Amino acid sequence: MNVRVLLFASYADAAGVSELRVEVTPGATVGELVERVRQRLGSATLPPQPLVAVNQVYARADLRVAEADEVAIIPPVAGG
Amino acid sequence: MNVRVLLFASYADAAGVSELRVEVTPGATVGELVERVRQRLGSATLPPQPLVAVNQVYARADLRVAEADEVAIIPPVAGG
Amino acid sequence: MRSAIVRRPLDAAALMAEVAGARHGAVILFVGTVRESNEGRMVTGIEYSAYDAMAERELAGILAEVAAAHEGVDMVVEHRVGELAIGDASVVVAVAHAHRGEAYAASRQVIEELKRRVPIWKREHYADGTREWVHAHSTASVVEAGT
Amino acid sequence: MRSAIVRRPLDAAALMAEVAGARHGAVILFVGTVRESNEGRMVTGIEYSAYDAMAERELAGILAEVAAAHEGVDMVVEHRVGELAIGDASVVVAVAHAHRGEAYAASRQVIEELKRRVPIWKREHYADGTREWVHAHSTASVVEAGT
Repeated sequence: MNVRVLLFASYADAAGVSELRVEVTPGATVGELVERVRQRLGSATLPPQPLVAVNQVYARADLRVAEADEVAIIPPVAGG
Repeated sequence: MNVRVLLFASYADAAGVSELRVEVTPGATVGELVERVRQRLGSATLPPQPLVAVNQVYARADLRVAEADEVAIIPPVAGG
Repeated sequence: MRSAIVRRPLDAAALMAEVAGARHGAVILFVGTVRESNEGRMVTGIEYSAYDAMAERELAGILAEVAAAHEGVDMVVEHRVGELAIGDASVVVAVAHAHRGEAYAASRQVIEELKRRVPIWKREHYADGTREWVHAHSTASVVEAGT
Repeated sequence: MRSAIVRRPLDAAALMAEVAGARHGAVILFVGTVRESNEGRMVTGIEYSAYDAMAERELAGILAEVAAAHEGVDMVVEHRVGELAIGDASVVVAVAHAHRGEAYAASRQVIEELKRRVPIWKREHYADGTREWVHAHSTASVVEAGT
């Protein structure tokens, strides 16, 4: 399945893109999806276990991703 | 000696005056001055040991008062 | 650093602007306002009075103490006296600091000390036409703050 | 109760007016502003960005949590994104409550939670022409807040 992934701030800068689509096997977890993104963009682009949100809610690495999900890889936040 | 005494808020209301002069012996303490004021105004006017300021600084009952001092009897404060 | 007892409406935004500055990252404004009810009674207004000279002296003392505890803090405090209506601001405390933790702590200390020891009184006016002096604080520990 | 990510200057006085009301005795305004220096470096400006939809969702969640903890509180939060200059307000938290203790606590909880978990980022611009993303917070404990 093909999943939409959003990148922000320092991660988007490092990757040179703010959005990409990644092919993963159906039933893949957040952790597996992140690993595919790191393979695509280079492992220096993202830490091994970045913060991830699925459909705008923070998600654990073992959550299973569906094709229609909006997955976002979230750099350390610095609001305020 | 003759000392100037200020009353405020509920104490001034109860006494019907906001300022009076009280005759006390030289070397009298704050506590003795308060007792003279209560005799003059009626003991229902003031509690036995009200808060007192001498020259705009909170004072203990054993502080000696001088004739030129500005003595104020301070009801429980309620600012804010 | 400035504090005053005033007889006019308070301008919270102006006090905030007074403390803000390029070296500060946090500004906290505390505004105390007249509530429509107190302890179950309908309030129609409040009359504040003060021992002005001593109140300003105590306020200045409080700001000096809080400034000593929080290096680099900027503060302005104004307390209004006279007849206030529901919703009117009775006190504004504006605090600015490089960091928010100190700003919150300083703001809270100023208002708590003000309520504990600054000689200001209020008389509430109730919907039934009566008036009563509000004795919010006991006098127990105030003298220690003096000499 | 209202929160938003906005792309225009913040109007702190307007947000304060939005929460004030006759049943409240205390209004607290927290304003975060851009400082001229950070960790010893001269800052000339800050560029804020956000994952807007999620940031607004997290802000709404924070307000709901804080409201549940402090009955009767009114709150409005706005966070600005885009290019900010020194002294500009990046975030305003306006809180009103009948009592000041709850108002201070709610104000502090909102800003601490905002800083901990709302997906907003900032890149500082320095006097020497360089720019750097500020990584103020570790990611350790945020996931527990989600599902």
